[in-house]
Amino acid sequence: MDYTEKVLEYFRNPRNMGRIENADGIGKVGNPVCGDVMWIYIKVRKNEKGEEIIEDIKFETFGCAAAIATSSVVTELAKGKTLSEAEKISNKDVVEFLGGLPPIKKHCSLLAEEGLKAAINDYRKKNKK
Amino acid sequence: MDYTEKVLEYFRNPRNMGRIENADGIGKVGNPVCGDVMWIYIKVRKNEKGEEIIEDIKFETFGCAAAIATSSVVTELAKGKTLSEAEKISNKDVVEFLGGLPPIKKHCSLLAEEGLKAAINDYRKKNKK
Amino acid sequence: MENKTIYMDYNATTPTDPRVLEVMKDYFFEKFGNPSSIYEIARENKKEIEKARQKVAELIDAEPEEIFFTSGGTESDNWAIKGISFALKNKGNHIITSQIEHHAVLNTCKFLSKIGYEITYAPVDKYGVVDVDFIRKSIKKETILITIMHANNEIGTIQPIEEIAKIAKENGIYFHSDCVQTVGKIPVSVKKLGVDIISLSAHKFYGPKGVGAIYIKKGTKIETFIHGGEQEKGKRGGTYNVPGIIGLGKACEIAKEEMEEEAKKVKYLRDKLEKGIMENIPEIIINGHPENRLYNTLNLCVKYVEGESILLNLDFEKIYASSGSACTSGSLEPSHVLLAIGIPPEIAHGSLRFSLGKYNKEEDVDKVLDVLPKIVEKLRKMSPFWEKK
Amino acid sequence: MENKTIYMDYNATTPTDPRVLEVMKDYFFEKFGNPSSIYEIARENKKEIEKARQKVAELIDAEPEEIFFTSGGTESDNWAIKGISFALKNKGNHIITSQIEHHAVLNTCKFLSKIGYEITYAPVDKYGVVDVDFIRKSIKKETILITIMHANNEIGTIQPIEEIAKIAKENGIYFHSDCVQTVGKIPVSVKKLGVDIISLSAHKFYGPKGVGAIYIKKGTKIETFIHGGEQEKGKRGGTYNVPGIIGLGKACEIAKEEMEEEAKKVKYLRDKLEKGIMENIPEIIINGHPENRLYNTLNLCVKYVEGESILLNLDFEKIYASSGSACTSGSLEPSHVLLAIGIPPEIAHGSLRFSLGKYNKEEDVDKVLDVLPKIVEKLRKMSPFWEKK
Ligand SMILES: Cc1ncc(COP(=O)(O)O)c(C=O)c1O
Ligand SMILES: Cc1ncc(COP(=O)(O)O)c(C=O)c1O
Ligand code: FES
Ligand code: FES
Repeated sequence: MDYTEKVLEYFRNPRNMGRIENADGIGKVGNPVCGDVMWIYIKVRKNEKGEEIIEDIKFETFGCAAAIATSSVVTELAKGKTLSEAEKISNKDVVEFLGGLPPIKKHCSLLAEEGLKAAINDYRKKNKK
Repeated sequence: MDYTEKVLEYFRNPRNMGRIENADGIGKVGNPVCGDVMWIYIKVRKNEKGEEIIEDIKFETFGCAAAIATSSVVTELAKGKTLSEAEKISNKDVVEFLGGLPPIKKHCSLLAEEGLKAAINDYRKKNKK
Repeated sequence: MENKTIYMDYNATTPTDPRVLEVMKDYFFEKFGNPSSIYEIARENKKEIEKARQKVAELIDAEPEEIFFTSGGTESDNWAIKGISFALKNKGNHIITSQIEHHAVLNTCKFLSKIGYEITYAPVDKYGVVDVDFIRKSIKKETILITIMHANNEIGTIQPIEEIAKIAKENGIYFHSDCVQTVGKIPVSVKKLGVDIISLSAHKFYGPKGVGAIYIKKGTKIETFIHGGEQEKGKRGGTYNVPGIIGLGKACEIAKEEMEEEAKKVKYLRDKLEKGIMENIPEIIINGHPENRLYNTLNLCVKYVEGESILLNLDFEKIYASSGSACTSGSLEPSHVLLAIGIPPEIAHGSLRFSLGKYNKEEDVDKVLDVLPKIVEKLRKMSPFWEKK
Repeated sequence: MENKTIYMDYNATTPTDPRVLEVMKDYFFEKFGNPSSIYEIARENKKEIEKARQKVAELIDAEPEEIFFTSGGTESDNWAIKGISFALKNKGNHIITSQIEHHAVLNTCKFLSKIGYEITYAPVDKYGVVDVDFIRKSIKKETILITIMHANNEIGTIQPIEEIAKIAKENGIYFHSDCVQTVGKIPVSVKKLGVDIISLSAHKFYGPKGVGAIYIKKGTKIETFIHGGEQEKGKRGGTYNVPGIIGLGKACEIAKEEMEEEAKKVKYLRDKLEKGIMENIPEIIINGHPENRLYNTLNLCVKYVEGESILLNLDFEKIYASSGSACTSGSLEPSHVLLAIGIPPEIAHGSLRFSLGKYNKEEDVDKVLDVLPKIVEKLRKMSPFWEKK
């Protein structure tokens, strides 16, 4: 496995690791049988323009180094963004940020993208007007 | 190829190498196509008891080191012997004398036995009473 | 080995014993030569090769004529299985093996199944011991080969080879055993085991990589695998790997002399490591047979975390272990061996193998016992499954 | 090499260049490790292996992804031929090769013919050049592979590979070339040659024994030969022979840089030897193509004497040559190559091969020119055919 320095750094010191009690949205993706599970928690508030922004975001991940690093990166990228901006974050953005992933590990970054989207969807479902 | 010291010594310094002009018997065995040809020349005289003995014997050989060494040994063993004694010299005697031959080279010693016998036969045929 | 690193992956490969390298060195340049030639340096090389063959034979209680040199365990396994299959194709097309074999055996069987052979995979119990009764019942008239490994590379479980070999013999079926993990580690006698063919590999017991051997009992009908020149009585082509073969011989000699003592030392360290981990980390599963297990192997599952993450964290501390077999660490599948012994996939993903060897010291174990609990704790904190259970 | 010995059997094997051994040395102990593992020393090993792959690729004008490491030329030949045969068995069962291939190719074909494949052996002319027209005419719809060596190991004749490769391509047939005798000696570009697969072996150009490579053009359908773990993208199992592979890489690097100059020097020595022998010994036949021949190879027949006897006498003078291919010197058959170029068996028995290399000096040639005539004279005196003719 050839991880970039950045992947190793994010794996070693993941940002936004943990849980948000009373989260506004939780995205649970992956499957323990496959060895990859990621839970993304978000806290949402409205800004002065009335847009919904991700005020806080945390993750819990069971998975390989790539899964942990991409979890961390996706939360960093999403933090402070509006929901519609955050929804545009793709796994490609995450991989680019990390300076690449081994081919066999590309799917881990997909998990991160999906986790974030799932959390936003969960929030939207709960807050449907 | 693992030749004994004795084989190498006889190959290096073969005894009785060459031709006898006006030989009493010549044995020609082997086949150039197979890479082995041995010619044995003998000179026969009667001893005081009236027995026919091999007074002189020489060989010419086209073949491997084992063929040359066994040629030399068989001539040494036969020299001075009566024909009936000489006929009893077997390839086993030759191999023993040399301290063994590699398995793949056993047939070279057979050639020596056959060459000597062929020379004696040739002599007998020519001197048939 | 680099200073300060702690290597605990001896089942993957071992460093070449400096005494082995020492005897190999001269054969690269000063004494190089092709042993198949007839001139003097070649003859000397040939003699050294025969001495090495003798040493291999002595280590496994065989005759030198029954030993053929190969490029390693994988080639030996391929040769054994394909060689018998091709030689006996008019007799039958059925092979019995187990679910926990090395990929060298499993993928060879898979290939054969593509070209018309039928393979039966015997299951194992929770300790990884193959179901001997299942093997007995699977035998049919088309069965031409049973192949069961001596000890498993991942969990270390040692199989009842003698018993299976007996069944094979009673039914007139050839028996091959992949002994790559046992030769050089524990006493292996082909006569006592009753096997027809075994595979072994030098780099698993302090010999060089790229060289191994196969034992083929006299009279065994087997097709050549690597066709070529007259080397090895025409049974295995290819210019002799002179330094490698001489190195394998030396490794066998050293193993024969020192195996017993090393075993005691290594077992002590492994046991200490096992005990320490069990006492300091909750929710650990130890895999493999409690007693019939390689004395150097400790395979465990750390629940709620993934193996690679543990390995990488160990790596940061210069501790080198593995998550199972080295050959599959390129893949993402959980270990087929752990699944076969009934570990659920989500737990199998958290597997870790420490395999110790003669250069390990007690401090190494202490260091692992110091850092591993912290690593596990950190990763478990990150895991969605941990606190919630 | 021992002092005072004169080694002229470089086509059989070469000494490992000390610079090659130098880079290998550290990987036995200090930097040992299994490149398939994930930890740091393993990753470093992996990097070195990829560098070596790059060097092999550069030497033969290929892409690194097209290079797979093997245990040598024989394994590569087996893989190429069996791999294509098994992969395309539903397409056809006909293979075209030549009468003068190495036994690694010929015996592989023989094996395949036993299991249902049909082999056509193309003849060669008196120089050992294969009959291209015969190949063209032998093609039928079942033909799946053409395999022709680049240069012959015994007589050195270089084959018109580009031309044959074109024919293969036009007919949608895979083309393999055994380049064991050319890679590292003369420039080999797989692109220019137009081949799909080639075999090469490290020990033929100052690399270590027991390691080689196969070039497989991207997209080629080929079955794995040594089934096992995930190494080499799952295409060749077996723990990486790290020192060996690194040594092969270094040998390629050196060859690329120094080949041209060595070639000039070696050709000068070979030509001097050839001329000297022709002038000083009557009734000699030079075998192989007058121009399209490896610059280091001199194969000749000494009429009326047998080859082994000459070799042994040379050996007494510490001159090491061969009577053809090293692999067959265990056998008593005259060379199949010499028979194929039309040499009568009784003359073929008197064959002698001098193959020179970079450690030969001009004195070596002078010494041979001094002793060989005497040896031949002595043996001819012993021969029943000599004076009588
Ligand atoms: C033309 C040719 N092909 C194949 C081989 C086999 O190579 P190796 O000895 O590396 O297996 C050789 C040399 O032995 C050779 O000369
Ligand atoms: C049980 C077992 N069989 C076969 C092999 C293959 O041996 P090698 O790597 O020498 O090809 C290994 C190790 O990789 C092994 O552990
Ligand atoms: S989480 Fe699946 S391998 Fe990375
Ligand atoms: S004469 Fe036939 S090999 Fe000795």
